[in-house]
Amino acid sequence: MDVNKQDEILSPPVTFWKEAMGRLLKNKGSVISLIILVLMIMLALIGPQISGYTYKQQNIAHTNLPPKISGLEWLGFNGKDVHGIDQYKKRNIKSNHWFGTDEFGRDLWTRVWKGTQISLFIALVAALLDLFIGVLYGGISAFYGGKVDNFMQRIIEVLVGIPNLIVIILFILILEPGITSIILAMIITGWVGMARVVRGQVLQLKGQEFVLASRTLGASNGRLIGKHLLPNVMGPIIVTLTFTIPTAIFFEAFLSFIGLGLQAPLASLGVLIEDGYKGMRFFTYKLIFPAVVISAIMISFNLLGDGLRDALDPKMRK
Amino acid sequence: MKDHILEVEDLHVSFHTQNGVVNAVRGVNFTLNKGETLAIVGESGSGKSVTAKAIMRLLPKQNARITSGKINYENHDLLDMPIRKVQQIRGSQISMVFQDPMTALNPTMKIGKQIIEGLKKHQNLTNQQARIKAIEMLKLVGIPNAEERLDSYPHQYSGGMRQRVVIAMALACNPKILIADEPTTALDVTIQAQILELMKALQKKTGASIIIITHDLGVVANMADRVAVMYAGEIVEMGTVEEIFYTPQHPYTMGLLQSMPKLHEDRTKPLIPIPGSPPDLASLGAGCPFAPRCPYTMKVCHYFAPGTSEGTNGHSVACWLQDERTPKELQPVGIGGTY
Amino acid sequence: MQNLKPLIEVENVSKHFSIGKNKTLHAVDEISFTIYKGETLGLVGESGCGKSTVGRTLIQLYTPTSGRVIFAGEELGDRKGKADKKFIHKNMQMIYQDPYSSLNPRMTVLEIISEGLLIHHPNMSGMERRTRVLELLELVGLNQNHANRYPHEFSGGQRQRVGIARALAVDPQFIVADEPIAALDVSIQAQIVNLLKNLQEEKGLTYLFIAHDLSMVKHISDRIAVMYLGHIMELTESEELYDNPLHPYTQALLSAIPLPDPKLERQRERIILKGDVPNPVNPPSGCRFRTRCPKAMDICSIKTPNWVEAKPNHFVACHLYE
Amino acid sequence: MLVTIFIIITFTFFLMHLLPGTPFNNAEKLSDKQLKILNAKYGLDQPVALQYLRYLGNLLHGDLGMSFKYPGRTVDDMILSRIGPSALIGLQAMIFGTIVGLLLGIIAALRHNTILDYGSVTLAVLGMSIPSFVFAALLQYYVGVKLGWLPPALWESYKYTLLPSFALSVGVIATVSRFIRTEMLEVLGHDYIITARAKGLSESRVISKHVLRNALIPVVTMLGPIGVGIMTGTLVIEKIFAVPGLGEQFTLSILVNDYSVIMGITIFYSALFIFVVFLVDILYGILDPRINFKRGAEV
Amino acid sequence: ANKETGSKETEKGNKGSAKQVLNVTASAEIPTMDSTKAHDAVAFTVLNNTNEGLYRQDQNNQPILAMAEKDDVSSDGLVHTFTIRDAKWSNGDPVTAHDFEFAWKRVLKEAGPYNYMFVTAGVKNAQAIIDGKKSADELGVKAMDDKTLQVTLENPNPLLETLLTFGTFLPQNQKFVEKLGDKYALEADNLLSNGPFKLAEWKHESSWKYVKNPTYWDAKTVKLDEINVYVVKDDATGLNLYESKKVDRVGLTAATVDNYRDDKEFKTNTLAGIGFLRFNLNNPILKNKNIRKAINFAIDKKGLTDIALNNGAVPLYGIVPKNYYFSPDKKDFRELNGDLLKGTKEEAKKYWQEGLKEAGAKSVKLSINISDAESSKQMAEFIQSQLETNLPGFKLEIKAVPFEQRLEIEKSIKYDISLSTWGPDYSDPMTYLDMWVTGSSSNREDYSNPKYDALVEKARLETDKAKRYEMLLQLEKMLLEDDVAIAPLYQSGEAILQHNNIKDLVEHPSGADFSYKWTYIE
Ligand SMILES: Nc1ncnc2c1ncn2[C@@H]1O[C@H](COP(=O)(O)OP(=O)(O)OP(=O)(O)O)[C@@H](O)[C@H]1O
Ligand SMILES: Nc1ncnc2c1ncn2[C@@H]1O[C@H](COP(=O)(O)OP(=O)(O)OP(=O)(O)O)[C@@H](O)[C@H]1O
Ligand SMILES: [Mg+2]
Ligand SMILES: [Mg+2]
Repeated sequence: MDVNKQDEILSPPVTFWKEAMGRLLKNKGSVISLIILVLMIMLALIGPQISGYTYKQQNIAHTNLPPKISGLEWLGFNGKDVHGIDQYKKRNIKSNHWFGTDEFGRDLWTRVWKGTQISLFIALVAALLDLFIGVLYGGISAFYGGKVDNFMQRIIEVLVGIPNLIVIILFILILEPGITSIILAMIITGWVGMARVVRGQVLQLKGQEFVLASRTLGASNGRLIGKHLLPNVMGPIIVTLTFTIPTAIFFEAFLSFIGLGLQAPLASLGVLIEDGYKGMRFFTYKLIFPAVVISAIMISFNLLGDGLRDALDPKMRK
Repeated sequence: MKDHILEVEDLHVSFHTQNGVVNAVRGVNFTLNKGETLAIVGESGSGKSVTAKAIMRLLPKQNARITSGKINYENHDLLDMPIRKVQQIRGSQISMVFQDPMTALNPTMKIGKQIIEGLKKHQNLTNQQARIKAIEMLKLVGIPNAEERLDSYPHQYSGGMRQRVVIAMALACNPKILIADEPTTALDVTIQAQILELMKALQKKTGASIIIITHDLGVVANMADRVAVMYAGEIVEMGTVEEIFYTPQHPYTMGLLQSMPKLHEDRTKPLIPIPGSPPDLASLGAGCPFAPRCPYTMKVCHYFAPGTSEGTNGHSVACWLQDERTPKELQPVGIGGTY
Repeated sequence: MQNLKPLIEVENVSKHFSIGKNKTLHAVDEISFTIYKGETLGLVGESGCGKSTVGRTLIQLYTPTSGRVIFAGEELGDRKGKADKKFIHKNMQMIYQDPYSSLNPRMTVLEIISEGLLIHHPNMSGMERRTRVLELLELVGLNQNHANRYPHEFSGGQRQRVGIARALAVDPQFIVADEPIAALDVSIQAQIVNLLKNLQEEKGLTYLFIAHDLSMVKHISDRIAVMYLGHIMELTESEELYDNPLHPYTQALLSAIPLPDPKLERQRERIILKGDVPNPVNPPSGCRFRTRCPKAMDICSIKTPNWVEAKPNHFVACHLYE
Repeated sequence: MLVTIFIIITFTFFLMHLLPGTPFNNAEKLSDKQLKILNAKYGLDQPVALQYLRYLGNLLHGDLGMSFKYPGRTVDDMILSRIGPSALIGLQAMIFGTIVGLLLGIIAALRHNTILDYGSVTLAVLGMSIPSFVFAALLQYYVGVKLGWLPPALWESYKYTLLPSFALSVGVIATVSRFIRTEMLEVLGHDYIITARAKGLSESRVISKHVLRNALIPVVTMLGPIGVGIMTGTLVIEKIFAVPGLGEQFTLSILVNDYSVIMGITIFYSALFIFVVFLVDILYGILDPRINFKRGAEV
Repeated sequence: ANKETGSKETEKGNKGSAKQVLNVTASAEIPTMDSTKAHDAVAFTVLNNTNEGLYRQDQNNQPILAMAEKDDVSSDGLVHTFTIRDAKWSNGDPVTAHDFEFAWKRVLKEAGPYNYMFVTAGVKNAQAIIDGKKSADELGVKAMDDKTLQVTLENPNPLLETLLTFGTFLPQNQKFVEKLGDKYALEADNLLSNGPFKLAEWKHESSWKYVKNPTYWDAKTVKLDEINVYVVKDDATGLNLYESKKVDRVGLTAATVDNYRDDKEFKTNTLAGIGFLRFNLNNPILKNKNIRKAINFAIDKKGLTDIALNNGAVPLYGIVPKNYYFSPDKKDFRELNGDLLKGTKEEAKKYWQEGLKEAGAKSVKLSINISDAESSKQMAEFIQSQLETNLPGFKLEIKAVPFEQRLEIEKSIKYDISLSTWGPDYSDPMTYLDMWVTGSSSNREDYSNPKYDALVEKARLETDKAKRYEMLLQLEKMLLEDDVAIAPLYQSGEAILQHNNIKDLVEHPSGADFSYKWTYIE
C-alpha cells in the first residue's frame, strides 16, 4: 500500500526563514518600516553627498537660513522665517538649502543625513557588540549549566543591579568623549539584556526533544551549538537586536543632552536635536528635521521588531 | 418521538486565516434528545470543537464567521439571540467543559470564587449562599475537604481535581445540556475512569443531556447513547452506539474501528490503519473529502460530495456506497458483525 | 523467552533529581529488569511515574544515580571514553513523543536523518549518505521528494516517521520508543505501530516501548512492565498480564481502560481508584501504591514489597504475593 | 543583595578615582599649595586603597561623607533634601503614566486591529522615540507659556510639580501601554477566558475580573524598567523645569568631580534600584499565586 | 571669579505698582554662605548684598568706605588703621574690629580657597602662613579695641582698598559662628548679616529670598523690600519664565538673541571678562612665534563675536578689556594701548608659511581644549573652520570636556591650544597681567619672560599711579606684541531682556556680580 501517494508536495521546499519572511511581508507595518529604514539608510549614505556641501563647511553669509526647496514652497519649504520674511530674498541668496542652515551657515540637509549616518553607525556597532558578547555569554552560561551557569548568573545579577545610566556616564567621563567611548559605554551594560535572552532561549531549547535526539546520536557540543541551538535562537536574537538599535540611538541623544555627546563638528541625530531644541521657538526647522528622522527610525525599528517577533514565533499568531 | 432539546441545522463555520478561508464546519445537522448522551468522534481538526463552540456562541469574534445554519435550543435560535440572552443561557442552561483542565481555570483566582461567580450570575444568591452551594458542588464531584479547598488556587490542584472543578462549575446551575469537549484526553486512564464515572452519575441525578466530544472510541462506547462521526467538518455517519460499533456503514467509521487495538484480542493480528492523513480544510476540492484515503473510492467520489442517506431510526450516512445507484458488490465486506 | 539472550540488564537503577533547596525528586527508584534480544518490552504507567526517565537512563542520556545498566554484556558508564559513548550511541537510539519538538525546524529532513551518519560514519561520501537517507525514507514509508523538505511541511504522522528514520540511520540494536504515538490521531497511530512492528521483524530490533495507553502497549509488546511512582510494580508477558493481573494497581489500570465495544463496556465491573498519584518528592513509605490501593494492609506502609517471581516469568512487587 | 551593593560601591569608588581631576585641582584660581592643603584636609593625598577602606568604614556607620564642593554639607543631607522633589515628580509621573498607559493599552487590545489599536500603538512608539527633553520643552512652551495653564518652571507649590511630571510620564505611558496591550492579547487567547465566558459572565466582567487581573500582574515586572526610565528622565527634566532634584544634583556633581556626592548618589540609586527589584519580586510573588516550579539539576 | 559658571542674574520688576520687589534668577545654588570658604560668583554676590566689609564697591566699581569709617595709613604705607563705624549685626550685636580679625584669621586657619587674596593684598605673614611656616595667628591683623582694626602689610599696596571689597575680607560674628560650629552658614537661620539685605529664606537648589535689613547702618539708601532669586540652569527655561512674566530680565543665548534685537527691553552690555586662546609653548609647532601670530590673525574675531557668541561680546585686541580700566587721567586703558595683534588673513598666511618653514613642518594637526559649554562649542567650531580655511594644512581637532576638566587639563598643560576665559578678581588691569609671570598658577602655558616678571614686580611696588600705569601698558605690549603669548579673542558681553523700570541695578566687573543696594523699581 503506497501510503503517501497523495501527500506528494510539488511546491519547492520552504525553509523556516522563507516562511518567516513570508509572514513578515504580510504584515503591513513591517513592510512599511522596512521601506522607511532602507530609505533612511540610503539617504544617510548618499544624502551628505548630493547637496554639494560638507557637513562642517561654514558660510557666514548663509547663517540661519530657513529651509527652501523650489517647487515645494507650499509645504513650508519657502525660505521664510518665523516673521514671514523670505531670508533668501532678503540676503539675496541664490542657492537653496533644503533643510535650511544652522548658525554657522552649515547646510542642515547634509548635517541631518550625516548625523543619521553616525547615529545609525553607533547604534549598529553597539548592538552588534552587544550581540556578540551577549550570545557568547548567555550561550555558554545556559549550555554548560550547573555551576558555570550559577556563577555567570551571579555576575549578571550584579551588573543588572547597577543602574546602567550611572555606569555609562562615568565611563564616558573616563574615556575621552567620542564615538568609541559612547559605543563602549553603551555596551558595558548593554550586553546583559542580550545574554539573558539567549540564555533563556538556550535553556528552553536544551530540553527540546530534537536536541536530545542529537545527543543520543552522539553529536559533539560544537555540533549541538552550531547546528541546533544557534539557528534556533537566531529569531529571538534578531528581535532583540531590532529593539536594541533604537534604544542605542535614543541613548546617544540623551548623552548629547547632558553634554556627553560627540565632538563638534561631528553631528549625530542626538546632537542635532539638542542644538535644534535650544532655538526651537525661532528656528523650528532645526529641530523638526532631525526629530522626524529619529522618530521615523525608532518607529520603524520598533514596528519591524514587533513584526519580526510575530513572524519568527508562530505561536504569537492567534 | 423523543423530545429534542437542541437542533443543529446546516451549520457552516469558517475562519479567516492567513492561509485563506478555512471551512471548519460544513453543514452539520444533528439533534440532541432530552437526557441522552451524544458522542461526537472524529480526528483532530474535524470540527468537533468548533461545532461545540458555535453552540455556545464562543467562537472568536475576530476571524470566525457562522456563515449559515440554525441552532435551536428549546425552539429558539441561539444564533439569532442578542448576546445578553445568550449569556443568561450560557452556564445555566447549557454548560461546557473543556479539554485541558490545566489551562481552563484562571490561575490567579481562587477556585471557590470561580465557581461562585457563575452561581451568583445565574441564581441570584448571596455570597454566603453561593459559597455553601459551591462547597456542595465540590463535594458532589468528590473533592475532599471542600470547605478548605475552596480557597485554593488552581495550581494547588492536580489535573484530575481541576477537571472535577471544571465539571462542578459547569453543573453548578443544573444545566439542561452539558457539552464536554474531550474532558478526559489530558488525563491518565485511572483518572479518566473517575471522571467518566462521575459524569454518568451526575447525569443520572440531574437528567441533563450530554454532548461528549472525544476521539477515543473506548470513551464513546462507555458513555454514549448515540454517536456522530465527523470528518473534515461534516458528520459522515450518525446513529446509536450499537449501530456505529456493530454496523458501521461509512468507510471512515470502519477504518477508525479497525485501526484500534482491542485489549482482548490476539496481538498477532495486525492493525489496519487508515492510510494517509486528514485533508487540509483550507483547500478542499469538490467531492467526498475522505475519498483520497478511502479503500472503496469510486470515480464519483472525487467529483461530487455524497448526500446523506437516512437509514432506519436515525442511522444516517453520507457516502456514495449507500446510494441506490451503487452496485451492491462494491460494498465493503465486513460490514456488520465483525465488531 | 528464557532461551533468548538478554540484551539489556538493568540492576537496581535509581535516578534522582535535585530540585533546589535540598529537595530530591525520586523519579526512578531501585528498579531491575532485563530486556531480551529481539523482544519488545512495554512500559506503562501514569504520567510522571518515571517512564521517560527509565528510557533516558537506559541510553545514558541521564547518568543513573545508582545501579548498573549492562548492554550486551558490557556495563555502560564505567568507561567514560569517547569510544564508549560512540558504542552507546551507535547501538541505542530513541524515538520521541512530540513530533513537533523532536525535529529541528531549521534542518531539512535529509540533514536530520543524515546527522547520525555524519557522526558515526564520517568517511561516508555525501552521495552515499544521500542514498542511504533515501533508502531510509523509503523504509519508513516516505518518499524521495521529502528529503529536501523542512519539518513544518509535514503532518504529525509523517514527522514521526522522520524521527524513526533518524533513529534507524545508525543501525541500532535497541530503540527506546518514548510514547511515539501518544500525540497522534487514532487513525495514524496504527500506521506507526505497524511500521515499528515491521521494522522490528525486518531488522531484529529490540524495543522498549513506553506508553500510557495499555491497549496499544499490549498490542505491540511481548512483555509489559507496569510502573507506578518510580517503581516497577509488575512485569510479565502481555497475554499473561491481561489475563492474570496480579498487582492491584495493574488490575485497576486494566479495568479503567474503556473498550471500544458498547456491550462489553456496559457489563464491565470497574475498579475506580481513589485520588491521584502522590508527589514523587516525598513518596509514600513502604509500597508506593498503598495510598490508593483498595487492598492496602498495615504492612504496606512499613515495608517496601520485594520484587518476586510470583509465577514463572511473572514478577510482581506486592505484599499480597510474598 | 548586600553583595551586589558592595560590589557596586567598590566598582564606583575606583571608577570614580579614574576620573580625570580631583575635586579641587580644577578650581580656577587655586594655587598648588592651596591644593595640597585642601587635598590633605579631605584625605585625598592618601593611597586610594586607604581612602577606600576609610570610606567603607564610614559607610558602615551610615556616613556618606562631606561634599567637597559645598563646604560643610554632608552628603546624607544633600541626598535627603533633594530626593523629595525627584520622588514626587517621579511618583506622579509613574502613577499618571501607568493609568493613562493602561487605558491606552487596554483600549488597543480590546479593539485589536482597529484604528484605535493602531492609533494607540503609534502614540506609544512616538512617546518612546521622541527624546523627553523635546517633550519637556514643548510642554513648557505651549502649556506653560502660551496657554499659561501651569507654571512653566520653578519649584514653588504643588502645581509646579505638574508639568515636569507630565513630561516625565510620556515614556511611562508609552512603555506601559505597549506592554499591557501585548499582555492583554496574550491573556485573551487563553482557555480560561473561554471558560469564563462559558459560565455566562458578561463581557465586562470577563474583561475586568479575568483578563485585566491576569494581564496586570506582569505589569509589576515593568516597575523596575519604568523606574530606571524615570531616573534617566529626571536628569533631563529637572534641569529644564528647574526642579531641585537628585538627578540634577548627580549630573552636576559628576561635572565638578564631587566624589563623595557622586558616590553617595550612586550608592543611593543602586540601593534603591536593587530594593525596587527585590520589592517587585516579592510583590509579584504575592500577586501571582502560582509557584514557579524549577526543573532541577541531575544528581 | 570665573564668569563661565558664574551667575547670570535676571531681575523682575513688578509692573506699574512699583512695589519694591525684584525677582531674579541665578544659574547655580549658593555653594556656601561662609565668607571664609566662598569661592564662586554666586556666593560672593549673595555675600556682597547681605554683608559688608571695610570697603564696598560703589556704582562705578570704585572702593568706598563701608564698615570702616576711617582708614588711616602710616607714612610708610605699611600700617592701616581702620575705625569701625557704629553698625549692627542682624541679631543686634555690634560689628566690632574683633569680628574682622576673627574672620580673616579663620580664612587662613580653614585654608579657605581664596586665602591667596591675603597674599595679593600683601597682608603681613600671609604667604608664610600659607606655606605652613607660620601659624594663622601671626597674620598681620589686630583688633586694638572694638572700634579699631590694625592691618599691617608686607609692603605698601596701591590696590588695598580695591581688594578689601572682596568677599574674603568680610567680618564674621565670632560668638555666633562658634556657637553654630558645623552648622554655620548652611541655612538662612544660621546666618548673620551686616549688609543691606538679609537672607530670609534659602531653599537649597531652588530659590532664596533677600529682605531689607533694617539694622543696616545705611538702611535709608536701600529701597528694595524683597529680592527673590530662583535657580534656573536651562537657558530656554529662563526665556520661558521671562515670557510668562515670571521674570522680566533674562540672558539670551546665540540661538535666541536675534529674535529679540528689536525688542524694547533688549539690551547688550559689555563685561569685564575676556576670552582668549592659550598656546602650549612646549609644543614644537606652537613654540614658533610666527605660527602663533598666524593663528591670531587668521581668526575673524568680529565673526566670532557676531556669529558664535552673538551676545554683546566684542572683539578684543589686547588683554585688558575696554570701558573698565582708566588711567589716572581718566583715559581708557584700551584706548591708550590701541589694538594689538590685529592683522589680515593675508598676513596670517604669510606668517603661517614662514612659521611652518621654521618649524620644518608641512601640515599641522593640533587639538583645541574647550569646555563643553554651548558657547565654547560654538566658538570652537567657528575657530576650527577659520583656521582650517585660512591656514592651509592646518587641522584642528576639538576636544570638549566639562568645564572643570578643561581647567584641569590647562593646569597640567596637557593641551595644544586651549580656549580660555578670565574674569578679574579686582578692579585693576593688574588682574589680567600678573598671571603671566613665570610659575604663576594661572599661567598654564609655561610662558616665561624674565623681563616681564621683573616689570610686574616693579609695578606692584610702584606707588606713583601714573608711572605704574605706564608699566601696565608696557606689560600688555610685551605679552602680546613681543611674545604673542596668547591669542585674545573677545571681551565678553551679555544680551539681556530687562524691564525698563528697574533702575540702578549695579553690575560689577569683578568680585560680586551685582549690588542691589541702590536698586529701585520705578
Ligand atoms: N480560531 C481559529 N482560527 C482559525 N482556524 C481555526 C480556529 N479554530 C479552529 N480552527 C480550524 O478549524 C478546524 C476545526 O477545528 P476544531 O478545533 O473544531 O477541531 P477538533 O475536531 O476539535 O480537533 P481536536 O481533536 O484537535 O480538538 C481546524 O482545521 C482548525 O485549524
Ligand atoms: N530533568 C528533570 N529535573 C527534575 N525533575 C525531572 C526531570 N525530568 C523528569 N523529572 C521528574 O521526574 C518524574 C518522572 O518524570 P518522567 O518524565 O520520567 O515521567 P513519565 O512517566 O515519562 O511521564 P509522562 O507520561 O508525563 O511523560 C516527574 O515527576 C518529573 O517531573
Ligand atoms: Mg477540539
Ligand atoms: Mg515521558
